Amino acid sequence: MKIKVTYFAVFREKAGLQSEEIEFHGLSCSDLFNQLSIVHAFLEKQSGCKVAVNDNLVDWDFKLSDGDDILLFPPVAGG
Amino acid sequence: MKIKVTYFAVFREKAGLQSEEIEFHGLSCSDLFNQLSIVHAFLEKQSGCKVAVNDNLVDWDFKLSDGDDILLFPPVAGG
Amino acid sequence: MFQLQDNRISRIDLLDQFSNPRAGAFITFEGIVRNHHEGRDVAYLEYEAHQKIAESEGKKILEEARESFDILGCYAVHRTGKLEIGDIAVWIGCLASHRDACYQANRFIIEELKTRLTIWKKEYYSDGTSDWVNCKTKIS
Amino acid sequence: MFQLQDNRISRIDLLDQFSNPRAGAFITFEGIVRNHHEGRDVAYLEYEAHQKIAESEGKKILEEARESFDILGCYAVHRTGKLEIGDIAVWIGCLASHRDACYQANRFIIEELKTRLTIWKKEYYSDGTSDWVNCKTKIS
Repeated sequence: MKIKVTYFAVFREKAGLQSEEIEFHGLSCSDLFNQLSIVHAFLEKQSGCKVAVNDNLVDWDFKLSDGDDILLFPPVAGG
Repeated sequence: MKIKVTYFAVFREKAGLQSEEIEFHGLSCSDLFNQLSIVHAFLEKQSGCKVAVNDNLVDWDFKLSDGDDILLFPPVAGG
Repeated sequence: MFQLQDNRISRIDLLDQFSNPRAGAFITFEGIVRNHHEGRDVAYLEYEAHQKIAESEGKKILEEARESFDILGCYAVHRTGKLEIGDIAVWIGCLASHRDACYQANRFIIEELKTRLTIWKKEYYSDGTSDWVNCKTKIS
Repeated sequence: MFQLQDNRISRIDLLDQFSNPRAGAFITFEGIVRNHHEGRDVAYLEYEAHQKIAESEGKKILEEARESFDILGCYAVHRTGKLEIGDIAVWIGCLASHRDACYQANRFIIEELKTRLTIWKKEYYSDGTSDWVNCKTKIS
């Protein structure tokens, strides 16, 4: 499937880009996170990060579909 | 001994006076409290009240001397 | 700094007391005159104080807060006299590098002020009666 | 009410939001930009946010506070963009009849905001380096 991934904060800086369209052969957001961590050398643990699909926060086992718009969030630091 | 007692808040209202000079034959502030509770029908427990002698807060077992200036405080309610 | 005052407490003026480049947290508590107490409608209230001892206890409480918690500063003001519904009865501000000490110090100060200041509160109810709060005697 | 804003947070304007004759306690928390973090001198910082999700999470947190604690109201504002030392990064105000619920709700809101808002903080140090806080990567 073809999906779009947008990066934030340290992920954007490490990936060296704001967003990209990629061909994805896994199932879940967790699979996507593992794949992108290798490609872009992210060191962050998945458990500390968040993911949104089509503007809604979802769990890591959420199943992706063709055309999904994914937001990849590194550990947050509000306040 | 002769001492002066000044009353505050509900004690002043119950005693019907702001202060009085009295002849005291006891020893401690505790003795004084018991005596005045009977005279003025104070119902307050000693443990919830405070006493000052010559403008310093003291414990109830503080020994009084002739000429002391006693302030008798009912339970406080700041805040 | 601790202070008793007979005139209205202005939070705006108090906020100006606080500024420190090391500060990461600033917490204020305001005790406000409510229109109800234990099911009764409160019209207004009056605080009576023994000023000298209340001020000395207030200063001690703030010193204890600075010794017990890792804060950069603290300040408290208590009203006396007649207060209307919505008036600020007590204002406490604490400044610290980190929020945990700041919350703890702020809470410590209000709990201590409530039990140690020589201040008494008389509530006047909308039915015309009045009562010394925390005293078991009702005065009509 | 929760709000993200790019311009300076004015505590004075925020205080006007709160008024209720049933209120006996009003507590504000301000998270302030410190000049130090883990031993390093901070010159300024920048908050990046995913605004839509941060606002939706912020609203949820305030709703949870109102459901969990006996409060009359709560309000929070978080800054985005570039902040100087001493600037207010986050402001939380809670109003309640009694102080215990008020302290608890205030503390709940800041703890939740810190872990749930899609906001990232980049600190710029006086030695010219910078760092995403809470991320283990240092960017010079």
